[in-house]
Amino acid sequence: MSISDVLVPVALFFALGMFATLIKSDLKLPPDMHKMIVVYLLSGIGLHGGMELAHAGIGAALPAVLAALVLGFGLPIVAYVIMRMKVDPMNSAAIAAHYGSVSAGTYMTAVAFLTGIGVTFEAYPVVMLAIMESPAIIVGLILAGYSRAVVRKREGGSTDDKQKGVFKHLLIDSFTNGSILILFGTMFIGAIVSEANYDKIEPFFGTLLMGALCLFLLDMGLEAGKRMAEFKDVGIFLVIFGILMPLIGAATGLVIGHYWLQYSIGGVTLVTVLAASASYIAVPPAMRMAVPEANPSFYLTLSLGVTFPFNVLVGIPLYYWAAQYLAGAV
Amino acid sequence: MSISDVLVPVALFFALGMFATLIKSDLKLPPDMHKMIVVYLLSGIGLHGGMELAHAGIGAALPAVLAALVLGFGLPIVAYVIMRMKVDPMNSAAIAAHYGSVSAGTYMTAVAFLTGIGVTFEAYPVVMLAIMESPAIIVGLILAGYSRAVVRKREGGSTDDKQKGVFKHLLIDSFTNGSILILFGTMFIGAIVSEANYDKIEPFFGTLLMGALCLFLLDMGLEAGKRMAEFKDVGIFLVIFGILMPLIGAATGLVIGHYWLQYSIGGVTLVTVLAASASYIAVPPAMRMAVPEANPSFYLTLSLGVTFPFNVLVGIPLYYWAAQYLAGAV
Amino acid sequence: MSISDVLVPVALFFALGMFATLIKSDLKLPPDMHKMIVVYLLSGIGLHGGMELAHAGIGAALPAVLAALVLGFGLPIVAYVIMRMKVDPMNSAAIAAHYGSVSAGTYMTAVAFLTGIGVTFEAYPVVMLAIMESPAIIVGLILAGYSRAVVRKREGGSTDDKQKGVFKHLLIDSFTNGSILILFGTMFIGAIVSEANYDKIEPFFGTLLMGALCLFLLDMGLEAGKRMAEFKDVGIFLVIFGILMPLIGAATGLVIGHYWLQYSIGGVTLVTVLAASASYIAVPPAMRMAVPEANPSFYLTLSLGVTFPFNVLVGIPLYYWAAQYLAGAV
Amino acid sequence: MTLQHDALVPLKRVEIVFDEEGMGELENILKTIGARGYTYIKHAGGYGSRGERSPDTFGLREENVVIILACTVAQTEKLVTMLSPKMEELGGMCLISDCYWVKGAAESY
Amino acid sequence: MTLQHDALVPLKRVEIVFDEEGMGELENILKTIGARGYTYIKHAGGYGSRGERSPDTFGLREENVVIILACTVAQTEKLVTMLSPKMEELGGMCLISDCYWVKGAAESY
Amino acid sequence: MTLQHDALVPLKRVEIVFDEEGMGELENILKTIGARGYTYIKHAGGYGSRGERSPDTFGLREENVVIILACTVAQTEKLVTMLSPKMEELGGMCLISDCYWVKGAAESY
Ligand SMILES: Nc1ncnc2c1ncn2[C@@H]1O[C@H](COP(=O)(O)O)[C@@H](O)[C@H]1O
Ligand SMILES: Nc1ncnc2c1ncn2[C@@H]1O[C@H](COP(=O)(O)O)[C@@H](O)[C@H]1O
Ligand SMILES: Nc1ncnc2c1ncn2[C@@H]1O[C@H](COP(=O)(O)O)[C@@H](O)[C@H]1O
Ligand code: NA
Ligand code: NA
Ligand code: NA
Repeated sequence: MSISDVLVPVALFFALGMFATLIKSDLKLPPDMHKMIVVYLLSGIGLHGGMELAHAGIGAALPAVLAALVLGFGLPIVAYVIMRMKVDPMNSAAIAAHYGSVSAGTYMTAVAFLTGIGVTFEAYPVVMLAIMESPAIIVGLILAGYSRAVVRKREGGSTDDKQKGVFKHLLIDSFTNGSILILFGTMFIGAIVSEANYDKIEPFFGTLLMGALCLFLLDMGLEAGKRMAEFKDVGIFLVIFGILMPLIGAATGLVIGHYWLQYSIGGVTLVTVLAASASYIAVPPAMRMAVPEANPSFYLTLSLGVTFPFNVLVGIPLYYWAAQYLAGAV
Repeated sequence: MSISDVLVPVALFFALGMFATLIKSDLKLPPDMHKMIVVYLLSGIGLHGGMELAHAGIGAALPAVLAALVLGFGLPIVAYVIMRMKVDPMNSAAIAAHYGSVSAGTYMTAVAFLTGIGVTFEAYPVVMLAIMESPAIIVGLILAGYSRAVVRKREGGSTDDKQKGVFKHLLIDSFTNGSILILFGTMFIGAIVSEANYDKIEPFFGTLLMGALCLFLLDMGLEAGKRMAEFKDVGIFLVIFGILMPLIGAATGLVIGHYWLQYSIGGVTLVTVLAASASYIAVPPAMRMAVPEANPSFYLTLSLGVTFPFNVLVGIPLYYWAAQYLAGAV
Repeated sequence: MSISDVLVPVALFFALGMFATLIKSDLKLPPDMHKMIVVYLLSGIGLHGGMELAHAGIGAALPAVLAALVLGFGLPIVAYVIMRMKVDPMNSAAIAAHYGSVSAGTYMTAVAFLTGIGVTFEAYPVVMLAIMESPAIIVGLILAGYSRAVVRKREGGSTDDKQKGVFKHLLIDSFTNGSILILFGTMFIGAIVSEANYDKIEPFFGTLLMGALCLFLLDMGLEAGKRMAEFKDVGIFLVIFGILMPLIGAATGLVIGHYWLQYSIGGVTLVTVLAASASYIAVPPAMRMAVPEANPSFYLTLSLGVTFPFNVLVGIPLYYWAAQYLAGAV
Repeated sequence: MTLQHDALVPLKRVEIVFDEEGMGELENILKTIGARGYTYIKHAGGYGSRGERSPDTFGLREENVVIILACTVAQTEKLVTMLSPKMEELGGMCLISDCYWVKGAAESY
Repeated sequence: MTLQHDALVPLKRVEIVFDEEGMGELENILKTIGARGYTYIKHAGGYGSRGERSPDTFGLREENVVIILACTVAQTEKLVTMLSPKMEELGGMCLISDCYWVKGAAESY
Repeated sequence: MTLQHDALVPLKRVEIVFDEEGMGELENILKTIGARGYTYIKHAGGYGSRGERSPDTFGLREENVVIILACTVAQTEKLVTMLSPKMEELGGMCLISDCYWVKGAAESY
């Protein structure tokens, strides 16, 4: 694996976006372009994952589902405990929820990386990707409710009916959420259409995906760059957390992928990436609504400005190397 | 033709969109995305149709043009007569106009269906698609003018100069309308460029079309689902009409396609789809302006919420079966 | 080269757009669509150019860089001198700046033209494209400053500190400008990624480019058509200038491309197109800020409504013919 | 006001800024008080007791909607009564000022 | 008004809501009455005598534009006279209120 | 005003139209004068001393932003003092009128 192999175009486009904000360029992509590419990318991953799942047998996906739930419920609790060493309860709860969830952009960059160097992987991690959005939101809600009760007891306040409404609302939301729906829906479509029909749409959803991913990461680079400008506001502890936490997640993911799920090197890399990545799509608005006391600048800067760039530029090759190491291949 | 063949991805994407509104998902595609895909799809159909026409000889398209005019002028009158059994004149006129016109989305879904099961078709139906938008608007205007005169006479009012201005304005509009212009313009371009040049743009306008159509139908599913929520407002008569009228149109289309135009099974299916489909692009704003007395909720719900889903999910396979039957193939 | 070869689809799409405004069609493409296609096209040109440069050796690009600077600094001065025969100093300065710069849309249409008729070309003109945006803005600033000083001296005013701030601001802008950044950034990416990785994104950025260019030119045709409606406001002298100046630029470009750079026929054609084209992306907003005294309607109408259509419909084939002539091929 | 009064109807101008998500509830209130006309502008941003709200923030969905309506004093009173508790819950802002409705258009107030 | 009056110019604030399609005609009227400045916001929605008008309705093109201008009483009078019949034909709304123009910017009223 | 005054707080309504590029500077001014709330609408167009400014003009980036804020007389005075020179430099417009703030929402003025 030479250096030029690591220089996957998608990572370079991401770096270009960060560079643009660094030199204060006026480069700006239309917000709708971002939304459109997201719909397209999620559909592409879903369709492809669904087709592969149909081949592999959906029953065999059960361990992946269990692993996704373990990671999705477990990681936020770990994150919360670490956070609480320095940070107030509400911000801790909001930030923790992000780390149980996943980043489809990071996942796809990892897929691009693996495909670029010719490594194959199982169909199951994409199921985990679809599943892991929801549990993290639920744990976030529980942690916030718990923190709020503690705070309130200390202050001698009463229980809050309004919060229960929000809880229910967000619980439903976490299952009807647009991106989850597209992922599951297109997985289903990919699983049931005939091969001939699949081939008709493959050029659009498959062949083009890597190229479109480049423009997506250019945009993500611009957003990450903007958030990096806020490093001094979030403080050194949080920035360190934003690099430490993906490493903790990655270690957990490696263990689960290699020992429990027993996937190939490619598959273990993807499970690791899922565990290491933090959400920046579904979780932030959910936390904004559920934990209005928390500062959105904190969790957005951590997720977008620290963890995402770290995973895209450093984490993915590192996790791949670790997966190789576990498999005895390096 | 197995069940999995019928499960064309485009129809499934449409169903996914409807499902999303059903479960009240927050899934929302940018409005500009819809506009962009429409421009792209119309260009793609136009270019391909134009190229095929140039091969087939444009002179041979004359019967198709005549048939398009017969359908475009005839069907709204049939629709108006049925409507008037229960509905006031102005709403009848506005709704009727929609059924003389066509839905490019339905047409393309039918093309996707036929291509998916390997059925070929003539180049002429695309000419009919381009032509049928205008006559329906004209008939709609005439019916509305007629109804208005009747109402006014009854009330003893005078003729209305303002209405004449609107009439002229919409008449011009129906020929300079953006979608008609793109269809005709790209048909022209497809007909005159060299094959080598056509091949340069084919990957974009041809190979990708089916995939892009999926996202288009996902969006249409969301809109159709929203309109379905208004079923109770439009009433049972109108909902039944929204399924009956495409069947009447289809019967007419079958007869014209098979006996008059003598097309292949694929070609007859497309003519049938044109006759059975209702406009939701050019006609609604035209009727909004020409017949302000009519309730837009009625015609939009009928066209988008009843007839479009019916055609996409039930009609197309049904019309194909009928075309086969007429040709003695089943 | 038959007539059907000249009828490149991109030029026809441009003509279709102009025709649409001519007949007052309501055809309108979403503004974001334009921005998205521009980002995509610039990335596509950049990546491809970068990859070719890496093959050809970046050192050999030096003469192209020099030639770009000569054209970028020289042409606006020529344009200014001609302008001043009839036009006031500030409008002259603003207009002149546009003609030192380049139009990526014209450049790509020329690439489409050459590819369509099977003519190859060097990798260097794309470097010139990336470079020529900045010098013209700088010269425009200098000419405006000079004109302003002259005007002020005549009126007995004092030097203006505010203008210096604008100058510095725009100088920085001209290097951090979004489109220049994308061009240079993707050239860099194209130059360093491995071939295997490049092949993953080629279908998106390469194979589709000609088709996407069609939609881009459809949009440009609409904008050009709108500007043409203002011919009577800008006056006959300016309209003539808008055709004369590209011819002067083209002559310079031919000489530089053929005698100095000694490129192939395709390469000379592209250098000629660069010299003949006028900016409508980076320069107009820069001049709006730097020379608020000038009338934007003048320079936009000239650049978009006269020079762009002239180059796309007449200039490119003409310059190609001239390049052939110089090479002794006709 | 030195304008001819016979072409003008004195009314209240109410200007509300609300979460875009609460727009549905607000429209219900407007229907309840019998408002026969209102205008809204979406994708607005702002700053208030809950901090910044920008339609452009990546990752959050925080948009305001500005609603303007001309209505009678009686309607305004009902509106204020119904809106106050809603604003306590959902945040937002409501301003009232005097205005004149120019006759000509259909009387949708 | 306890603000220092020497920095302020009393004017009329006119607020018009119109069909986006009628914007061209409206701009002509504004030019005729000699308005030297106005501001507009497109893609507005609303409700009025012609029912709902939403920029987001799929299949229809129903957008309002909100126009705000500060002008003198004389200009306002001319505007009212010219606008009333137009509104009778095309619908819409026009409100007038008092305002003060803050000196500083070029006097574009 | 025949509305019950105990639900209303008299304030000034300030309406500013500015270059979208100058929005950052304006927000700084608003923070300096201690404004605790404001609302803005981007992508506005207009006409003024510098001619037309349209968010839709191809090739130029000319957008206005409309800022609305309710604030106290004291804040308004400070704002006028700070804004006047800025407007002299960058253009734009600022109108002031009277309004009432409806109690209920958090007091972000
Ligand atoms: N004093 C004010 N003037 C203008 N707009 C305000 C004011 N206070 C609040 N707002 C608007 O109301 C929205 C919600 O306010 P809040 O609920 O206090 O955060 C803000 O985002 C602003 O758009
Ligand atoms: N009372 C009102 N207050 C605010 N806006 C109104 C009012 N009446 C009408 N409008 C606006 O004017 C537009 C056209 O009104 P109309 O022509 O009556 O349907 C509506 O869509 C609203 O945006
Ligand atoms: N009298 C006015 N009424 C409303 N808006 C105005 C007025 N004058 C100027 N404006 C707005 O302020 C912007 C800048 O004005 P100016 O700096 O004079 O070109 C214009 O584009 C308009 O949007
Ligand atoms: Na994670
Ligand atoms: Na039909
Ligand atoms: Na040039």
